[in-house]
Amino acid sequence: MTVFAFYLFAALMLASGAFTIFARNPVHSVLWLILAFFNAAGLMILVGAEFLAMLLVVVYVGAVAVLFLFVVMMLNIDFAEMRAGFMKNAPLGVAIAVVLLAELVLGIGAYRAGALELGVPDGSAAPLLGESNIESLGALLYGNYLFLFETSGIILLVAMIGAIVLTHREQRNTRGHQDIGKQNARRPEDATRNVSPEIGKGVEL
Amino acid sequence: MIGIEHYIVVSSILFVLGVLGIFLNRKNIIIILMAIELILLSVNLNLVAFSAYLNDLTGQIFAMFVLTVAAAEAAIGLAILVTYFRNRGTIAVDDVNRMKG
Amino acid sequence: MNSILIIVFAPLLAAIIAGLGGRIIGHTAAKVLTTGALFLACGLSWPIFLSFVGGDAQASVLPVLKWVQSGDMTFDWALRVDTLTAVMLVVITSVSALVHLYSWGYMDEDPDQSRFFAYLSLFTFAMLMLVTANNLVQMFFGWEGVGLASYLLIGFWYKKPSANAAAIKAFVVNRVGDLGFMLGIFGTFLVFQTTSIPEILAAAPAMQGSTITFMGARWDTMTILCLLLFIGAMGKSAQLGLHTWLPDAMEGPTPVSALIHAATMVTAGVFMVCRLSPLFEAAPAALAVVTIIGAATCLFAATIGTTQWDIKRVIAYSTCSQLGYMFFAAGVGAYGAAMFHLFTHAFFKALLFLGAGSVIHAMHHEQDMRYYGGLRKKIPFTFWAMMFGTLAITGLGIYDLHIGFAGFWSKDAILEVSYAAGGHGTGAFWVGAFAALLTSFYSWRLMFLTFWGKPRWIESEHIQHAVHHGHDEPEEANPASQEDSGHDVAHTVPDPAHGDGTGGYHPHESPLTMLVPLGILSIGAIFAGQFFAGSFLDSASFWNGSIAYNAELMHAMHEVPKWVKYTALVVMLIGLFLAWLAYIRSTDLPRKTAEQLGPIYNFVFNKWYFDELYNLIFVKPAFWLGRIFWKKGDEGTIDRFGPNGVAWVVERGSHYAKSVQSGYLTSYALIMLLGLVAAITWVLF
Amino acid sequence: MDYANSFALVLPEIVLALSGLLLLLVAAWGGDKAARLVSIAAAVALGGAFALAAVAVCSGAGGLDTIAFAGQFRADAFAGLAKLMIYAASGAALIVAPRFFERAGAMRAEFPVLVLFATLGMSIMVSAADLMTLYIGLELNSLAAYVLAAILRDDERSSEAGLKYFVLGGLASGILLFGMSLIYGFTGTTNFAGIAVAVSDGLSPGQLFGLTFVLAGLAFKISAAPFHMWTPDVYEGAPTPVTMFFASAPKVAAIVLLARVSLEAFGTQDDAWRQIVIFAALLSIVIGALGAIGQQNVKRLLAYSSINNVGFILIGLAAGTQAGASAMMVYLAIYVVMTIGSFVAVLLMRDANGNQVENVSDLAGLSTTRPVLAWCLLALMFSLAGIPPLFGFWGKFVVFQAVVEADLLALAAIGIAASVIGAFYYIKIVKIMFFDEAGDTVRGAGDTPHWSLLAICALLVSPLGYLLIGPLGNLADMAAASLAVAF
Amino acid sequence: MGGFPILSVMLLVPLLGAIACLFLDAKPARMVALLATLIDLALGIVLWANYDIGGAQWQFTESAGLFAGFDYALGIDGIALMLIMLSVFLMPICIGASWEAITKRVGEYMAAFLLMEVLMIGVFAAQDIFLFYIFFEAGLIPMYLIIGVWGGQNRIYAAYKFFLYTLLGSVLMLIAMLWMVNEAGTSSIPVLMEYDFAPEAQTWLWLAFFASFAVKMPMWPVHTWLPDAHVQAPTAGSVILAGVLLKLGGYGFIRFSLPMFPDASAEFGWLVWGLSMIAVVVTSLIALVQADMKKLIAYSSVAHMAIVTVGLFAFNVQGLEGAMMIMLGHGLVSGALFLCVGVIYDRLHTREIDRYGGLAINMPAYAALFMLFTMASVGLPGTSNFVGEFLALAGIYQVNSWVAFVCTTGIILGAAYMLYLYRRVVFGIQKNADAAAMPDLSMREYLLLGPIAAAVLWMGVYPESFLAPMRADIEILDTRLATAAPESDAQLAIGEGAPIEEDLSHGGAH
Repeated sequence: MTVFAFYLFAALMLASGAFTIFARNPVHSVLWLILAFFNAAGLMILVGAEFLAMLLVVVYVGAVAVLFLFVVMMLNIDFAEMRAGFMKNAPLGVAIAVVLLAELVLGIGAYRAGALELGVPDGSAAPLLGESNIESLGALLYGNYLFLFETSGIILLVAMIGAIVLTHREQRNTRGHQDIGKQNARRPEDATRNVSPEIGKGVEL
Repeated sequence: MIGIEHYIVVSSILFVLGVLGIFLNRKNIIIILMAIELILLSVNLNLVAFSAYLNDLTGQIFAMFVLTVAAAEAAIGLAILVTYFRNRGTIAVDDVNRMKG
Repeated sequence: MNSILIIVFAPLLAAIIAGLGGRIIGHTAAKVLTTGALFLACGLSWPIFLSFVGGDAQASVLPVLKWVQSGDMTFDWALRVDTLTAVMLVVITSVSALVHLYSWGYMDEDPDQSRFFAYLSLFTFAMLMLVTANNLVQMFFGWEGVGLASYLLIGFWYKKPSANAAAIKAFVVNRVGDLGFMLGIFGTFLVFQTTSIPEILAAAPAMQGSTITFMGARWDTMTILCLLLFIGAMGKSAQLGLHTWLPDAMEGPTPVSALIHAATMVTAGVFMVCRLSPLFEAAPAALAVVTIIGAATCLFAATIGTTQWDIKRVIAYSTCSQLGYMFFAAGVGAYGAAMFHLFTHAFFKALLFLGAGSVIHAMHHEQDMRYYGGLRKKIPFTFWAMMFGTLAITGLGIYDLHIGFAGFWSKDAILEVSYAAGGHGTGAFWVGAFAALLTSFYSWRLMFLTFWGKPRWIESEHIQHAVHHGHDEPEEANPASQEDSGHDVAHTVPDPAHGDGTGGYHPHESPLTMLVPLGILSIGAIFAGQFFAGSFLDSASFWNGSIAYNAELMHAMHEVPKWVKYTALVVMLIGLFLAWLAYIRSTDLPRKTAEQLGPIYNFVFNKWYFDELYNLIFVKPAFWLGRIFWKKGDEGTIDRFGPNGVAWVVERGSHYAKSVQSGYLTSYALIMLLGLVAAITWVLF
Repeated sequence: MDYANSFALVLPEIVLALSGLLLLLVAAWGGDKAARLVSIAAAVALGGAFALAAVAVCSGAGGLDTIAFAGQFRADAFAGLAKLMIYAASGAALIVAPRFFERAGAMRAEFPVLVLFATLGMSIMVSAADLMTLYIGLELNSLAAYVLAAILRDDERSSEAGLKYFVLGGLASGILLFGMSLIYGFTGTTNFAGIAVAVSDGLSPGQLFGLTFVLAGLAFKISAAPFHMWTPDVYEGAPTPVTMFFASAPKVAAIVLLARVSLEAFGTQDDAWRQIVIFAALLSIVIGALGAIGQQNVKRLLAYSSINNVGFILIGLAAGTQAGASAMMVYLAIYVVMTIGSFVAVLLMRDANGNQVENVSDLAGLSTTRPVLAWCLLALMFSLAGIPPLFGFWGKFVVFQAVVEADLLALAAIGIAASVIGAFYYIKIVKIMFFDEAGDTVRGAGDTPHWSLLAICALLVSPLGYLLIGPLGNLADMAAASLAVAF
Repeated sequence: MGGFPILSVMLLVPLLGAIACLFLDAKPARMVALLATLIDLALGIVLWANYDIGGAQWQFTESAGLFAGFDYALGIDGIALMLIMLSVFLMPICIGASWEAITKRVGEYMAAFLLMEVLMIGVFAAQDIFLFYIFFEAGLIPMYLIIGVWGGQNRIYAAYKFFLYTLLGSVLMLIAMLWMVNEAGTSSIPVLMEYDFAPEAQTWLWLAFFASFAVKMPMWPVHTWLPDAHVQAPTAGSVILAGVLLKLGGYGFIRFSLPMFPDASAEFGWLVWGLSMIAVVVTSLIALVQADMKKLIAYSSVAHMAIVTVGLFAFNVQGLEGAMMIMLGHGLVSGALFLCVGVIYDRLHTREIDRYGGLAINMPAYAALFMLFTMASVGLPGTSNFVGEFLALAGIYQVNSWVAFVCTTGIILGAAYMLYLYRRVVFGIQKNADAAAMPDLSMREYLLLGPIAAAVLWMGVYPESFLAPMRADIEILDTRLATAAPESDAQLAIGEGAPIEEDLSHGGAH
């Protein structure tokens, strides 16, 4: 059963991953990405990391993927116009990617079941006996990893500042900044522009 | 439980898929951002799988941090993308080519 | 004997003052100073020489200044005086003093006189340093010093391209000899660990039979050393192969030719061989080479002398030829005879040159004998001086009466001694005898063409120039080549249509300052042999160990058959007769003979094509190679593949680096991935 | 876990974080008008952190006392010295930034805050003793850096720079993370000390892969070839003060981090990483030199120059010895000074309208129009080229000394020969300034902070800098000694 | 001299002068530069006068721990003394030569020259191998500027070529130095000179040093930077380049390669000989066909320097002393020749030989001095170059007669190209009116050329003044080389006819 579930989730995940990349429409890509995340969450549950799996769904699907979707919509790009081809030296790229994969799989030795020798943890971060995954994680996160936890908060803060700095525009001139001279100097021919956009194409701002 | 090798192989494939996604498409940059998310997903999968097989929670903690950072990264990436789009009116990969040499 | 200091350095001092201060003190002061210094030196030299003749003087060395001390190699400035030096001292100072005096008249019109006199005195100093050297390096100093002075004096009229070319040629050809000389000195030092001449000479016999490797081949030590040194002597003494500079050197003012290229410098090679005679004695093979080269030069130069038209060139080839005599005398071991000929030759050859100069002076710098003729009556003093000189060089004298001109004594002695020596000497004797015939022929040819016959002056450009533009034009006014202008034999016949052939020109006898030296040298040419034959040839005590004196050989010389003793006289008379026949009796004869001989005549007339040959195998290839090495080597190869090549590669690399930096995100990512895969592959395998 | 001790050890970081948060509030309320004030305050905060770090460095802190948060963090002298450089470089960036942004009409109060947070990230990076700390620090720095690169949001080139930096940075951190996950899986720990124990008997293939991926990820951050591709574009596009910041502080942080990973975690397996480091080093030297030749943009040229210099620093790392680590630190210190000096000089190049001049050809005849600037740049260029008696030579000297001591003679020979190619473009700048006819483009005046910075840098790279060899060498030696490695 | 740090003062004076010049206008800058160089000359004379011949090997030593990693250690032996004298002697002359020729950016020019002087003295006085390297390399910077800013038409190519060529040559040396210091545990040159490196290490160390010194020297085939640099540099730049900078290569050989790696030096003797032989012949022939005066003299320098190298690698006293003497003599003579070119270049602004001719008519004093230097360059006995060339060639002859022969051909070719040059420039008719109108030497030019002329003759007539201080040092070096020195190829074998005893007794008698 577990094996079947694993293969199902894995296959679905890889397939959605591939479609994410190769989909023509970015909106489709985002949806494929969401599917990939769900399957990954499934794979995590299979190994007993239920908190992480939930987190993945909540954070990624709930926040990140939606953010993507939002931006895709907001940018209002004419996707039909976008070139759909691959880069010129795609064969080389694919070949290298295949080599990388082969080296990873063969080099590490993951193709032979049971042959891998994993490391031996010192046990300091072992799951607490009898406690749930989430409790064990919480104890670690607010204990040992306090410093990193706090720092990752700062990372989120930086992301916030960054997003604001880059995208937020203060509407300064809308209120209390009337410039009479400028208004008088304004002429219709400067201010208006006749455009006749093709069908399906947005107006260039 | 299924062998760890399976997880490694799966996450490796996902990783390579993500990498391919970055350099194989010339459609638009959002796809590239998603490909990066795929790479991070493969890492997370790896970390969680190792964590489980090692019976050690460090990997899961790590994965949480990766998740956090990935979210931040997505926010900043999209913000930069928006700025770029405002300036150039395009997000086609091949158009990001003003500076070279 | 500190007078030697004055003898050597007075000319130097005079040269420096006249040379650097010539402008300030004026021509006359410069002339007086230099000439005075030379007469002083001359006056001090003769007592030294006479004291050696008298047998009451010993060799001495006067140290002057430390020069170089480098490890085992030490050589200092020092003045050595022995018999050999004394002989040279009188020759040098006497001829030099007379030439200085002569130049007062000869160079009277020249604006650069003080420079000229400075050079002359500088030359004298260098020559004196050469002959007083106690070590090989100082000798080399003098050797190069005279070379420098010779270069400066040949090129004295620096506006003339031919003079400049001749000057460079003289210097460079001499340097070829110097290469040998220097290697010889190095070799000597290597073998004997000293450069001191007496020490070398003393150690030389012990080295006989030893062997040494030189340039990859095994040699007899003494042979190779002597040969190397002899190459130096060949250069300076214009022996066959390295003689080409001497005729060209006639581009210099005539007094220079008399002093340097007849009496003194060119004999330095002979002097060197004699100075090192014990060394050469230890190397019979080298001596054989000296003999052969000497004899060959003797003959070769004499043949060319018979065909030349330029009066100075005839005398120059004559000098070359006479030097050959000296060398083969030395080659057979008769160093005394060689030195004796050097001694007498200095007088009569200087006389001939100065006489020629007087003729040239009279003929307004025309040097081509085809445009002379009938000068006997116009310039009688010069004529007689030349006559004595000719008699001396041709060696007129009667053995049994023990009278004769200077050349008779020395040349006869050389012929006899070479016959007596046997071996190579016998061959040298026959060559020498034949050369004596040629000597007689060309000498009398010169006399007849110049002084007899009818004037043929009208065809000379110089004369025409003088007639039309007056007499006072400075000498260098015409920079055109003064070398014999035509190879066309037909031109030699004077055209009777031009009246008396004088073209309205009236030659004048030279001023007294020129005639006095002629007179004094005439005395030398007549009597030098008579007076000093005994000392030079037969007195071991006279030489007193300063040369390798072979008493047995000298004895054998006197014992040669009578016919040998008369050979010289006979061939002289034949030569005289032939010259008379060709240039007085039937003046058509030379042209006909030349036409008949055709290629042979041309071969000889063109100086055996040595210049052309050297031009072809040395000069032109040098320039060609230089250009190849420069354009194809330095620029075409080293720079092209070196710095410029690297620059090109870097530039290409830079180009590629920039084209890889395409600006495309995807290719950047691809390259990162490539790097990753490469790294993995690397660590994996 | 002794929190008190741990917090004492991260005092500089705490100062940075708190002042960052505080200044963010100021910025939020004060708006962009407070930008100058915030900048000054941020610089002061950096000064405070600098002083705190200096104490740790001067005491030569090392050993177990420096470990904080259960081995995730090490505040040893090695990190301390790096922090000093980082704080100084960040401070310099803050000093020159206001004038630049005011000119461009884009001075944001958030800028100093972002710089502070980026500095905090670097500060954590250099102290990282755990893969997670490494990652968090790196990302904190990177995310701030992405924003900084694109901060001139109305400028096409700036946003393109941000975009490229971000995408490639994302890929690089993906690679890095994948490597870290492998290391974690095959050693069972993320702690450097733990890893060192786990790999002491040799590397399994999984560990080897992990190491390679991690090195590749870090190589991106230090812009070592072939992971340097972003550098020229980002350096050109980013605002000049930001470029100056990128070229100095994060390089120090990433290199120190690389050294820590290589030496502390994988010190026993130096054969495994040395080859890669050497390869990257030589390639960086060559690519940096080749790429710089023919550049028309000064910033782009300096970008290639930084790639070139990173190559030399990596050579020091390749030695794998304490002397090598020490040499690396000396080189870094000199490099930071030279870089800051060069960029300040670039910032001083303004045309008559006060606009930034970035074209190399505009420097023509600078020596006659602006002699002081030209002579300072001359000193900096020859110093970057490593020609004695300028101080830049000393950096190369110590690095090659270390390599020679480690008996890597071939590396030393190739490296130093390749440095000659690099000299070409530095002397080309000198040629343009001194030999060419004056173009009279550069004429704008600078202000006191710029000139003082330039003067300090020029004096430091001048032969007078040699007087600092002793103290600098001591600090670097202490720093190298404090690494948890038995060399 | 007690504790007076005269060497440091000699470094400091021009350094301060250089800094002052940077901030001064043309006129005061010239005065300051002249003053500084003259003070250094005076100090140099004091140095020479106080040098104790036969005293300690290293004199006037100073040491200060100014820097960590290497010592600020100065000190000189006779060899260094002579080369320092050469530098301080030529320096005022260079300043004088630039007095009127340089009109733009005079202050910077003078500063560059004074800096050069500091670095040259530093190179010769350095007792620490790294200090030496710093001075050695640093010279590139001022020279690069001198060529590039004040040079001729094609100055930029020449400046690049000079800089990169010599830089590439010397960086490998640094690696070797680092290794040596690591191996020997000291960076003190005197100690390293006595340190015995393993023979196999010597091989590559020698090659690394050779790369540097061969370029600096310059030896064929890495000489091509020299003609370009010489031609493009201003007169004084050429003087200093030919006069002193080329000697750095020779000094390097004599100070480093030979004493530190005697075995490798002997092992690579053939290489040096071979390159030198090629250089003598090839560059002499190239000099023959040059149309540019400076290029001709530049090529002649390459040929002369080849004789220096054979002298050095003759491994005997004559060779070494000869090499030193050529370096000194060539420093004076080539410097003087470049000045001679500069004199007429200042008047006509061309270096093309064909544009001149007949200068003896309007410039007799110039012609005389030019002749003297030409003859000195040709190696006429009585001038400086003869002593050196003679000794060097005598030295090599004792080792290998082939090399000696080929190198001695240089005296023929040298005479040919120099006299050919002289003839075309000074002799002949006045082809060009402008050349014919040039005035003779000015008082300033007399003051430049006169002292060199005097020195050239002094060195030729009484070289003992110059040989004596070096004698002991060369002796030490010779002893050091004794074991490694190659066999003579002469293999003198005493013949049967003359027993050895007799030979010995003869030798003893004298």
